[in-house]
Amino acid sequence: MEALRAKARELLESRTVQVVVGHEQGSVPGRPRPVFVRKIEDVDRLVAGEGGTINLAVYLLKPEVQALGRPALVADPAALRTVLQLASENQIRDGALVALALDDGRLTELKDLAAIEAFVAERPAGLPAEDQQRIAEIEAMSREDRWTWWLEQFSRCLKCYACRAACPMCYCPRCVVECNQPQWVPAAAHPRGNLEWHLCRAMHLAGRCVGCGACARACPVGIPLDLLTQVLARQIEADFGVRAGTRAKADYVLASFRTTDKEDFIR
Amino acid sequence: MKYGLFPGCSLMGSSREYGESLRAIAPSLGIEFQEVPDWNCCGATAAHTLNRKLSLALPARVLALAEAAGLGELVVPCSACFTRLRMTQKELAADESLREQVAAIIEMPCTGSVKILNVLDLLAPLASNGLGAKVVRPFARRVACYYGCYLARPAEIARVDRVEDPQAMDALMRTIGAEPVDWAFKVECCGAGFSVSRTDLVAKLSGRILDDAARRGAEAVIVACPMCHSNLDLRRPAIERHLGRTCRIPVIYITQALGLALGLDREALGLHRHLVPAHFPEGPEVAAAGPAAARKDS
Amino acid sequence: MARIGVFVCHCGENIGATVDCAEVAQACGQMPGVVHSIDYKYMCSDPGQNLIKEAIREKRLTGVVVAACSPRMHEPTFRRACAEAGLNPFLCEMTNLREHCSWVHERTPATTAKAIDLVRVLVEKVKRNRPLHPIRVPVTKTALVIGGGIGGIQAALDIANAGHKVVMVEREPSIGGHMAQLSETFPTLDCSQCILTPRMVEVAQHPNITLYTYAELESLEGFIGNFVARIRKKARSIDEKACTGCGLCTQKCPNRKIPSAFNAGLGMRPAIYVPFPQAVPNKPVIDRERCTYFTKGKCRLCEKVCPAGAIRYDQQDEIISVRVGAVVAATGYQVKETDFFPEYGYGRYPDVITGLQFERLASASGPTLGEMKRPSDGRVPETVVFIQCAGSRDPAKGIDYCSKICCMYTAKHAMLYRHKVHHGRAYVFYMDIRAGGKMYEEFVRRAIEEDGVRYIRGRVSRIYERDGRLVVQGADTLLGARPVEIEADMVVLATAMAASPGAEELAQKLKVSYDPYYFLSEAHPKLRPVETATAGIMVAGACQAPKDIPETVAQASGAAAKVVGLFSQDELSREPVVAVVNRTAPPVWSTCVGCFLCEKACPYQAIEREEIRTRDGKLVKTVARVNTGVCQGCGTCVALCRSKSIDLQGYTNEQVYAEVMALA
Amino acid sequence: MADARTLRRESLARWFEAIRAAGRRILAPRARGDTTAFEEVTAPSEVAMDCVQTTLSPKAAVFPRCEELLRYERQGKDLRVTDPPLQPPETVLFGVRPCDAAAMEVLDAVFSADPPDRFFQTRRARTTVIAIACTQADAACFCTSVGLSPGSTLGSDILLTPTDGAGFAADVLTDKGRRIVELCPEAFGPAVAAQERRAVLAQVPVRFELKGLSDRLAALFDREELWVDQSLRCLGCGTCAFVCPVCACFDIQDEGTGRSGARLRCWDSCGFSLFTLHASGHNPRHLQSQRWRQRVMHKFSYAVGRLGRIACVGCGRCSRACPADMNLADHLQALAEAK
Amino acid sequence: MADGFEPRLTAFVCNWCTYAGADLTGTSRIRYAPNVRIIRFPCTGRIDFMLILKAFEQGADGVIVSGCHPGDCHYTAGNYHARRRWMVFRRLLDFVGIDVERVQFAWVSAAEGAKWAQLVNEVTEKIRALGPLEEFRRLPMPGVQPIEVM
Repeated sequence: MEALRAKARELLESRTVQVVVGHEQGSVPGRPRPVFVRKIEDVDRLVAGEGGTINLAVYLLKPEVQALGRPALVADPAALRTVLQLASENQIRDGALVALALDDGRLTELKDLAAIEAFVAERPAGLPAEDQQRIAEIEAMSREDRWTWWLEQFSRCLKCYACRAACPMCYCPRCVVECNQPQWVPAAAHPRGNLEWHLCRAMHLAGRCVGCGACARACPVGIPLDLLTQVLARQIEADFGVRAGTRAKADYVLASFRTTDKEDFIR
Repeated sequence: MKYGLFPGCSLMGSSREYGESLRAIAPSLGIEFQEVPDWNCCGATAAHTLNRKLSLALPARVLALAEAAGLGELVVPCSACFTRLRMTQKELAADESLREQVAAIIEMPCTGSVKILNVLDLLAPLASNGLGAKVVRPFARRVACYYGCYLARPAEIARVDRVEDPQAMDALMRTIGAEPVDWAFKVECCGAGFSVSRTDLVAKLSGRILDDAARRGAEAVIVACPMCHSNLDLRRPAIERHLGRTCRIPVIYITQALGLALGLDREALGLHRHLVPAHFPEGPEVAAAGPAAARKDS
Repeated sequence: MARIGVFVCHCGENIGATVDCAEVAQACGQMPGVVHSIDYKYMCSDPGQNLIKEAIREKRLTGVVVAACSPRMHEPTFRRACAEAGLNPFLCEMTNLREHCSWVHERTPATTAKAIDLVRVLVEKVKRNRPLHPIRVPVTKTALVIGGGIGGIQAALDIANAGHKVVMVEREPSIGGHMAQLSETFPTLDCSQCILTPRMVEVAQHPNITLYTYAELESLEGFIGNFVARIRKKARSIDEKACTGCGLCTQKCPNRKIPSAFNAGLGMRPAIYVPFPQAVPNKPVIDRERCTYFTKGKCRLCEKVCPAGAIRYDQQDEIISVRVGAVVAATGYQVKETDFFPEYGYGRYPDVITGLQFERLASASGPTLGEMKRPSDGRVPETVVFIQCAGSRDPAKGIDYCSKICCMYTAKHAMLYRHKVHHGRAYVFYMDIRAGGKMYEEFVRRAIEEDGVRYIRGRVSRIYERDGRLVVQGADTLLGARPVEIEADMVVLATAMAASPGAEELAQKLKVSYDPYYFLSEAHPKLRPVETATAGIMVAGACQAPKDIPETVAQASGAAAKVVGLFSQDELSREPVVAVVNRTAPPVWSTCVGCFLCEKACPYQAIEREEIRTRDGKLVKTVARVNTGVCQGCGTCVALCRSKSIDLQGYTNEQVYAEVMALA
Repeated sequence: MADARTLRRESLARWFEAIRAAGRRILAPRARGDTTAFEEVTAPSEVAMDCVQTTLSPKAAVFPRCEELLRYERQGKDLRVTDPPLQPPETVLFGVRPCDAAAMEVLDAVFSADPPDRFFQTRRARTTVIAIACTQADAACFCTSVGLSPGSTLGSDILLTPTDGAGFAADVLTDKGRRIVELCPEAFGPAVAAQERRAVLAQVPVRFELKGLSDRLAALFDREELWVDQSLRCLGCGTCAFVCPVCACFDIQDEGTGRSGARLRCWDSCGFSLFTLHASGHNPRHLQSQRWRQRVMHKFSYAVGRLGRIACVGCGRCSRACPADMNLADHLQALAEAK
Repeated sequence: MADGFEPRLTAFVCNWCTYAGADLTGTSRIRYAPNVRIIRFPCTGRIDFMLILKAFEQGADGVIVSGCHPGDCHYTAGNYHARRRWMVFRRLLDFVGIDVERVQFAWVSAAEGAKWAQLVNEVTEKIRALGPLEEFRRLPMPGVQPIEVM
């Protein structure tokens, strides 16, 4: 913690950055919340991010936060992967931020995307074990059971779009759900509207989701949304050998192709 | 280095000297052979002209035995056997059901994982590491390296460096001080199987080969296949009748040439078994230095 | 409110037999928005089309649906009819009741119900059509011709004579290409130089043609009518204006042992050289890799002897940027060298030569001044063997195709040899003689019957050298595959014709597709042989596929005709079915979020980046913009865009959505 | 005076059966995973009695997240519009906390303003609120700061206050409440002294000074940096509005097939970035700070002027559900103390 | 399956290959099941995955998506993009429990009239065996079933 505060003070004093985006003690013990430290004296509010529900990289594209000036982002590996994926989608320029990688206590300052790329490359990639376990449980069900299980989950959705708000990759100013000519996704929270929203969300994150889990943590009614995107992420890596958030310059999986893509269902 | 060895019928019979010279030079080249236990005949030309399954089952059994004995790499000196084994491996790999049928016939699994080498595959790598240093008595002669057909064709089976103008044997001979001549009959047919039924054809074809080698000043023809040797050496009277003049150019195996260069004696190499006498009056013994400076640019 | 007219066609009996057209018309009449719905026997006939025109005028229709045959057949017809009646043609759609319904189903209520469904789909679509107008793209009336061979020359002259500017880029120091290397040409035995040189001079002197030799295309940007070509003019180390072409430097240059590319390696040339006497421009060039000054820093003799002081050792490459409206690729071919053939000695025997080298031997301006002397010892060859299909039609060599011209030039070579060496014997090993052109077969027959060339049908298995002569081993399949052995003094291989070196890089610069042999791909083998799939880029000559001079010239004129056609109007009008990125009011300006994932997906690189700035120049955001000149309207970007910011005119999201909803 | 009675815990089951026998459905807090919501129950055993506060509020019983306002059907060229059948079932909301009960009053005020909302009022009329006083509270609760208390009776038809033993002190407050009690009178016993009640109720500290807050907030309206600081971490989702028992904003949407469809009313939230997007493209509240300010001002300043009451009952759901931990009480405290 | 059940199929086809293939089926007078309704797109790359959900929503029991063979695309790469999109979307449908057999993908060139007829017949029989798409029928559709969600 001390190293983080010292580094934050140093960056702010040297005016390398104008704001340090990190975590501070929240109203509920053990659940820290985002904080935007701009003044030197506020540096001591910074705490470690364990237990936090939000992927801090989501704030990099918010106009209010960008208005604060060049940020230093206290980032766990998931946030770093997010920065790389955002960079590959032309949303972040190189040098637009300083990343303070906080991984099991050790602090590393990463000045540019290349450094972030190297740092991420060393970290173990792929799905955490318990996610794999949960996916396996669902896949073990019969098709009908999977349908009833998911429909029961989706029926609880309020269409509050907390999943969209918490996801750093959902940065479209006018999302497809707000497009009413034509009305691609029904606005109402009835089962059909919820199903089409969650299928559309999963497809829009195919090959882009870095697996930070913020969507599932933000859902007020606890729908396991991250499984939808993780299943696709796993499938895409198996079929196309591509994983989101690994390189600052990468081709979007659905916008590129190999003539040798193998499939077994087209007649 | 330990290799499996499949001698085949010719090394036990008409070309015993090929087997003897191979075993003779092995120790000094750091090679150890282990014969495939209970090996059987590879079927050669006879099998595949009569019955396809038979022509695959015989070599498959040899491969299966080699696998069972844990022989990762199998040396097959006779080029006919070499081609039959490689052809079988290729056909069984390509056809799942065929592999099962053959496995049923030989009552042994045959995954085809064994790496099959002919003598040149075995010796060629040595040319560039260490063979030169071991030469005791350089084979300072002009030689015509004769590959014949099976060592070069069919291309996808033989996988030789250059189909029309192979260089493997030439390089080996250069390493032991010989001077390979540039001639045009390296891969021409010697008459092969017609040795018995149409000896006249063998006389003509082999005659042409020996005649060109002699005209180019070669003092010996180097071969690496029992069939080539028997046609060029055994049928020499018929050849001379066809050419209408004597033709005394000796024909020896690459393994025998290497043996001489390594200082082994003629008997051990089986040189005394040839019909056309293969005498090479010993040149001055040289300390195991590098190959003798070639007399002139070949 | 939409005022749609539905016109159901009986198509004689083709539709009426299994679909109850009256009922369809009646049902469509009930659809909301449909104000006029009739059925008629032949909608595509004149009276049929008049029905539409009158309905448009009387009922002030805002949309027309013609339920008849396939739109691939009569969409243009009905759209033109609507246009004549004052209705924007893109407000007229067709339902395929014939091929997709009446012809493939029985006469049952289900078939008629399907017909009604299909019409409803298009009615819903046409309600949401918007009038579209062809896209106007300005055309720069200058053509770029790449390659100065006979193909490039013909194309350039045709375009220039049509009054348009042409920029020709030739990689070698002189134009003329491979034709300049030929001695005489079949089937008329015209001297190649005599028919080519005037054209070369005409190109050099033509006011409309700007010629850049010893220059290559660096890059090509833009789209049809609006290309920007950057040409790299390599340094000749000569000041072209000062040089008078006297040739003194080429005579004095001490470094003369450089194989001449023009003579296909048979003759030698100095370091400062003019490729051949009739070169256009007739100015020398210094070969910087071999010139002693450039390699060792000494000599500079040419500078001393040059009366005009035109030598410029410090001259640098120059990049010239030029705006062009169309490109003609005429980059020609190369012949495979003899080292490509292991069975013929891996190129070791000097007397085994290629057809092009034989041309140089036979040419008066060649290294032997036209006398038939063999390269090894200069003696006149008594026996010459010509081998056809050396590399062509040989999958083992990776060249499956037939090079088309070898049968003809080999017959010519044999004939020329017989004319020059009367007592000489000429043999030709062939598989099949392909002499399909005008006067071609007669030419080959003349070589056989009058000039006594012995044609042997069989392939040559091997050539080897014995006692100074070449033993050619082959077989004569017409005599029961009897082995044949000929002792020849010289062997000429009719080697395969391949794409010119650098063809792949050029295709990538032009963004034109090419085949596995690096020949440029034409738009359609039968119907669009001189165009490529990339709009505005034509092909002429051997760069597209092996062909002889008459075909090359014909194709060059064809390509020129296409270019002149393109330049005939000031503006290019293109189908308006293109993608468009939406624009909204400030401060949002567009729902596009600038992720540019669409940019990578576009096969035509039609999506560009547009920076939106406030009046004081501050960058607001960077959004996508579609170049309507290049976009071909495939719509891949539209389906990819997550925020639905890009849409395809003619197949907008609203339209396709409405079509699916209409099937409820 | 409401008649006070006692209700033994074990007779609850009989009471439930009587209510259901009378054709009324019972909605009570029910646990689903680690979230709780008001769902239909058949017996008291299914009720999550001990949860401090449900995740989703009982608002849905009277203001569903999605309901049909009208239906239309295509007949040839014209359109037939019909009213959907509006027969919501008689409902008993059991286990409602006093703050949620008070919220019903606020909703009444909102939906009965001119023009009265027929849909809401039909549902509200058929809903009986049986509240249970709070014996425990958590850090998010701040009902005492908005003039309510763990035992307040506002908005309830019956208030059950847990007493020491295994029963409740039941205050039947309205006729609706009396009708439900009369369905099973034997379940109830005579009243008991009032004082034990206060001892059982939860203690909820007052978090901020309510008096004068709405004027103070009006004064702070233009202090932009204040609102920006508070809302930097807000993500702009709709969770706080959708879990709030009082929020009543809705969006109207027409949906259907090519042949028929319906006009639907669905929940909406002032937190969404495009909530105030005009057709012209202008968006008066395009920054998150402006939207946060609107949420606070509406509930604590504008509502006072329009409805004469604070539009917040201090249930704390918004603070609990917020992914970014926007704790409303903390923020109001900060605003109250802002200079 | 319920006898007399006539499956309703929607087909999304590309204009240059499969639409022309269907034309060829017509000109060759090859009969096939009338259950399919063809919707024309310039290229398979233009077909949005949401349209398949919309088709099911509007009562389709099966959807056919067909376009040019890889390498034949008139726009060079539209079908390659489509292929990747369907590999991902099909995995998602399967994970959520929608029967992926109800969405059939195919490459039908302009010369394969017979293949188009055979494809439609086969898919019609397969969907007839699977029966109506119950999953989507039970999802209440405004104007068809009452909508009220607490």
